[in-house]
Amino acid sequence: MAATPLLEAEALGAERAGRQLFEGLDLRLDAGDIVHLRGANGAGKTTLLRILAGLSAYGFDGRINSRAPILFLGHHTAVKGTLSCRENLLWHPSGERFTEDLIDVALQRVGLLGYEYVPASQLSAGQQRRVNLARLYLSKRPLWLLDEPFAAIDTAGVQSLQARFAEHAEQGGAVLLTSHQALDALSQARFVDLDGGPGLE
Amino acid sequence: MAATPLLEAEALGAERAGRQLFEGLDLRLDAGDIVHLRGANGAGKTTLLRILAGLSAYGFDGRINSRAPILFLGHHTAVKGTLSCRENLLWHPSGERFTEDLIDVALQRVGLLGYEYVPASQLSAGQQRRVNLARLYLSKRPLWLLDEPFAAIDTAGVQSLQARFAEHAEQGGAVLLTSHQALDALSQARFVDLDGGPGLE
Amino acid sequence: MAARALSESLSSLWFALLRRQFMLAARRPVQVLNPMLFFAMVIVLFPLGLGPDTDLLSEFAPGILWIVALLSTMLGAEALFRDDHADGTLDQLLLAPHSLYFLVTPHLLAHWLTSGLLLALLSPVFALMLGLPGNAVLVLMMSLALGSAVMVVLGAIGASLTVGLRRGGMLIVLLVTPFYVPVLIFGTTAVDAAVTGLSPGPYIALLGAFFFAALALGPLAVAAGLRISVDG
Amino acid sequence: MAARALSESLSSLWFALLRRQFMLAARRPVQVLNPMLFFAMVIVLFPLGLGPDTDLLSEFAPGILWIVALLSTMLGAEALFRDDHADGTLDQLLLAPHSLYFLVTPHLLAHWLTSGLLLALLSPVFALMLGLPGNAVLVLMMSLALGSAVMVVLGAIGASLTVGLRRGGMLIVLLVTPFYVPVLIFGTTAVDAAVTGLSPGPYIALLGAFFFAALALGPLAVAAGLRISVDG
Amino acid sequence: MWSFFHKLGSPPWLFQISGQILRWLLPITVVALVVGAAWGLLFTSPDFRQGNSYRIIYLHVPAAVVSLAGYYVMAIAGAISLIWKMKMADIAMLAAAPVGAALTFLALVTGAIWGKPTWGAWWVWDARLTSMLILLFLYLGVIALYEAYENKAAASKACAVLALVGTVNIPIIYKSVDWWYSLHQPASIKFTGESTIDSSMLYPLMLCIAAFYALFTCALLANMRATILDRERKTGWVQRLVSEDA
Ligand code: HEM
Ligand SMILES: Nc1ncnc2c1ncn2[C@@H]1O[C@H](COP(=O)(O)OP(=O)(O)OP(=O)(O)O)[C@@H](O)[C@H]1O
Ligand SMILES: Nc1ncnc2c1ncn2[C@@H]1O[C@H](COP(=O)(O)OP(=O)(O)OP(=O)(O)O)[C@@H](O)[C@H]1O
Ligand SMILES: [Mg+2]
Ligand SMILES: [Mg+2]
Repeated sequence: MAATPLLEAEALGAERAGRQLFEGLDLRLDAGDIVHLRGANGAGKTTLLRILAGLSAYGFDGRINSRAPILFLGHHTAVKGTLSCRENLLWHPSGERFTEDLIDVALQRVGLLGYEYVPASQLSAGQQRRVNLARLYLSKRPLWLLDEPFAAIDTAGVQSLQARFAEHAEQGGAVLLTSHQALDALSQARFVDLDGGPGLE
Repeated sequence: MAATPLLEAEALGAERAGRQLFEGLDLRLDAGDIVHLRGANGAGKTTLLRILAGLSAYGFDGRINSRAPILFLGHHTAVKGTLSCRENLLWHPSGERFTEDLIDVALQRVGLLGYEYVPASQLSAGQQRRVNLARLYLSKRPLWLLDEPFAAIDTAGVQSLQARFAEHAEQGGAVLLTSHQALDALSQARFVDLDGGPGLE
Repeated sequence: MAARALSESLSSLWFALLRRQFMLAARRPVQVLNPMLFFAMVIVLFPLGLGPDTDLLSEFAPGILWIVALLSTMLGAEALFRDDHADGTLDQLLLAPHSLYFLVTPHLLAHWLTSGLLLALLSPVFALMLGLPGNAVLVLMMSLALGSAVMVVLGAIGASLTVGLRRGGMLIVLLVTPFYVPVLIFGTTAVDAAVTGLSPGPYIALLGAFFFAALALGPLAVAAGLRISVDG
Repeated sequence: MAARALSESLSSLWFALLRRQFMLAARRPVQVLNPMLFFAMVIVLFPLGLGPDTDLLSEFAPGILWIVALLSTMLGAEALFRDDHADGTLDQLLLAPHSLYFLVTPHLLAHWLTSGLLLALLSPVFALMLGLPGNAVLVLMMSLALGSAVMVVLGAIGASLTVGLRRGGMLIVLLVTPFYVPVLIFGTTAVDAAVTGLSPGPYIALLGAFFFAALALGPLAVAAGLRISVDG
Repeated sequence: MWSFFHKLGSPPWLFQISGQILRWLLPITVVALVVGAAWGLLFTSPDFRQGNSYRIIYLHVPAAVVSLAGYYVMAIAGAISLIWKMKMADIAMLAAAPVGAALTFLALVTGAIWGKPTWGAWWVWDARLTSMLILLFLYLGVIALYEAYENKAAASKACAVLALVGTVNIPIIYKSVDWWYSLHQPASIKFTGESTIDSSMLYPLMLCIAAFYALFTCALLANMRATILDRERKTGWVQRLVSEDA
């Protein structure tokens, strides 16, 4: 299984606004990997993730070779305020289709039980992100690229998300995520550090 | 000094979408107070903060009596992508005026030295929030209401922000903030817990 | 067998996306009513601006109706992908393992049905208010139905290219208007012909040709435009 | 002394906000050009739609010019507070320890200068394209300058009431158009009068009266509207 | 005086008093409508010019007249709710909007129907017609604005602001439209709005107009009562009311 990596990137480099964010970066994600991409604000984590997801076709050099469908959750949750939580997942633009029962289970797992029919615009900041995170309990895609999945999520939420990552890795998936919080519950996580970007004095 | 509170709220209650978020909530902020407003996603923290700031005139019952100018930082940073970091603070809509030197010092304090002239749209998620946080090093307003000030901020940033809160409290200010992270460096912080809102299972 | 299953799941996906677009429209009733409102409003402005003389108005009716229809579809198109870009929906669309061509068609179809076609169906009311002869009304509806579809596609192309530069705004007007011109000309000529008793057939046929051309090639351009815009 | 200092700081704040608005406009030249482009395009469309009969066109030039100007200001107004609401700028404005009336005027002024006034200054070009007699051009510019200011204020009221709405669409079109009617009527009449050699004085005077009324009362309504909109 | 104002502000009192008013006003309205309509349609001689088509006047004119008055009811209620922050006032305002809109629409439709035989056109750009159309837009604007808001407290405030701006503008709009029309003097049709109506038609017309005013009032009160119940559903007196009914 782990023979062929899900994602392989060689000699990645990206420059933004005249600044070299990273250079000659090699990255390999095998089934079962959990990689925590760390770095100060402005280090280039989002940039890297978008490049790996193939969303920045013109903005990098190096070779990327991804052999599995990608689940990408970015800073922007593609959640529509006028659609209910359920509808948001039922007709998700990523092209994955789920049955209503599966969706309701997932919503319950992310603590939105009873909000199935509430328009997302009426949810709190964290709840809106949870609608998006429900896809982690639905998607069949093995390769997860998650940009700040814990943003605006409460402590209980962070714990059960980490549990979910572990589960996914066991089932032969791979997770590459950025977070400014430590993955206290994921001892098996590998680290990749981007040390560009200035921090607070 | 602490004789008259900066903010006094009695019997606050708010209902949203037919759900009672909180009720009969009393709150008092004196000079030197640091209050950490906690609660699960959807508990009502943002709602409460906006009510206290006077931004939700029709959405609550109870009495609020704030005796000091308020500095409010919400989920949305009023940062304009087309303006440079410096310009964003130079002509800030909140009506506070600062000299360019002061602004540059503040930008340096939040680690944006060298970004003074960069359009905010070219900054990373965390850097954009830092532009907004620079106001914490500029504003003369004693009463701070901060909604998730640590969102998207790296660990180093979280530390120096907490230091700043302590400093502000010592100088006779008061801070009411929400965060899902623990204020590990602020032992003096008081807690207010909102226990509505469902968490993850 | 597998192929059959695939194609089934594909079509179900396609309809799911269409359904989504409809819902989004339905949840913003005002948004759907926009073109109509705009139409009605502007139709009122013309007599106020040009004077209430019925004969003159009815003479200008075809041109006025078509220009206003053009404006309202054009302005509707400007917002076509704005939200989808801001909230990351486009990112997700691009990551779907299907051709973008296939995924954007529901967008366009839903938009046309809820704007252009609806507008064509309501046009008789405004036509009568401007005193357009009854015998031309049917031609007006047909020409608007076909023409608006072409204009929606054109607008979508412009939108897909400008959505990336934040606040591309009405820059679209500049990008796309030249292409609107032939549609406008043949549309008005068709109605004028009907008014003067000539056969509008050829013009309608031409609009039909545009229609199919736009349908076949438009989504390709839109898909390309979106790819470029997302890489911001 | 303290009072003097205060008033000085106030005026400096006011100019700072005005400066801000100008910068925002300058950084998005497209946004500033939009109304002009729109104007130009639509003016081009009219001969295409109504037929090239120059006499008729020049006879209706005042009405056409005014209607298009009205549309472009209205569409500009729609975006007046959209970003400011989305990114929390309005929250900050409301928290400023100054009257909102005082704080919104820079918004309005900047918007008018970069849209309405600019449009008035450019109108002669389009006027000549439509064959408007030269002796009426000056009156056109004056009437547009005054009228557009009134329409900007009215549009701002509509925008302030609708900016918070997720289900709002372009509701503003419905809200604002009726209020534009008098401006349109007197504006076109002024130009018509000039064309036919009558004195446009009284109409310009009326527009002037509207202008000052709007300036005095408008911002009050805008401020009220914004307070409501922020409270989602 | 103030006590009366105060009472007006109290939902239970208003609910109860409006109930009493409706109890006798509703029957009167129905009777007046029936009599007026019958009188006008059956017992008056056909118009020498328009034959029987003119009889629609007994629908058209009252609708037109009352719909205009309706806007002012709405606007003034809005002003009161803004200035004196009176809850019941904005309930009245919101109740008036749909009723007024419906009447306006009726006036337009009946007018158009009348226009076909009279002018040979469904629609002409006459001052009255144009301003009527604009009035419809004003009504629709208020309704759409209210519907678009999720927070209904904010919604009614917004509508009040809009209605208030409307009061300032409506006279200007009407004057300007009248003036615009008189200025252009179209060659085609003259709207004989001021032509003298034979008294045999006039009295039934008057009765119909009065009946329509009463109808407007009834609809307004009924609407308000519904809104009051909905807004106060959590309060004690409503609970009691419901339990009594059950
Ligand atoms: C402010 C709104 C309106 C008012 C107060 C109003 C009032 C009246 C009155 C008093 C008459 C009787 C005049 C007569 O027969 O001598 C009348 C006639 C008529 N109205 Fe209206 N009306 C209004 C709007 C409309 C509208 C919107 C339409 C058409 C859509 C319309 C169409 C007509 C027609 C066709 C007649 C018959 C004209 C004739 O007798 O030659 N009216 N209206
Ligand atoms: N579109 C762009 N144009 C110019 N510069 C850009 C652009 N996008 C990003 N940058 C630059 O690249 C750097 C890295 O951005 P990126 O969003 O990848 O940082 P990040 O590691 O995700 O930071 P954060 O932890 O705050 O999310 C930023 O400092 C920014 O200045
Ligand atoms: N405009 C609104 N309309 C309807 N319901 C709302 C609205 N705003 C908030 N709510 C409800 O109020 C609840 C609290 O929202 P709020 O944003 O205050 O939560 P929060 O404590 O800030 O959560 P988070 O930690 O995710 O920011 C949410 O569950 C939401 O359902
Ligand atoms: Mg990032
Ligand atoms: Mg919150």
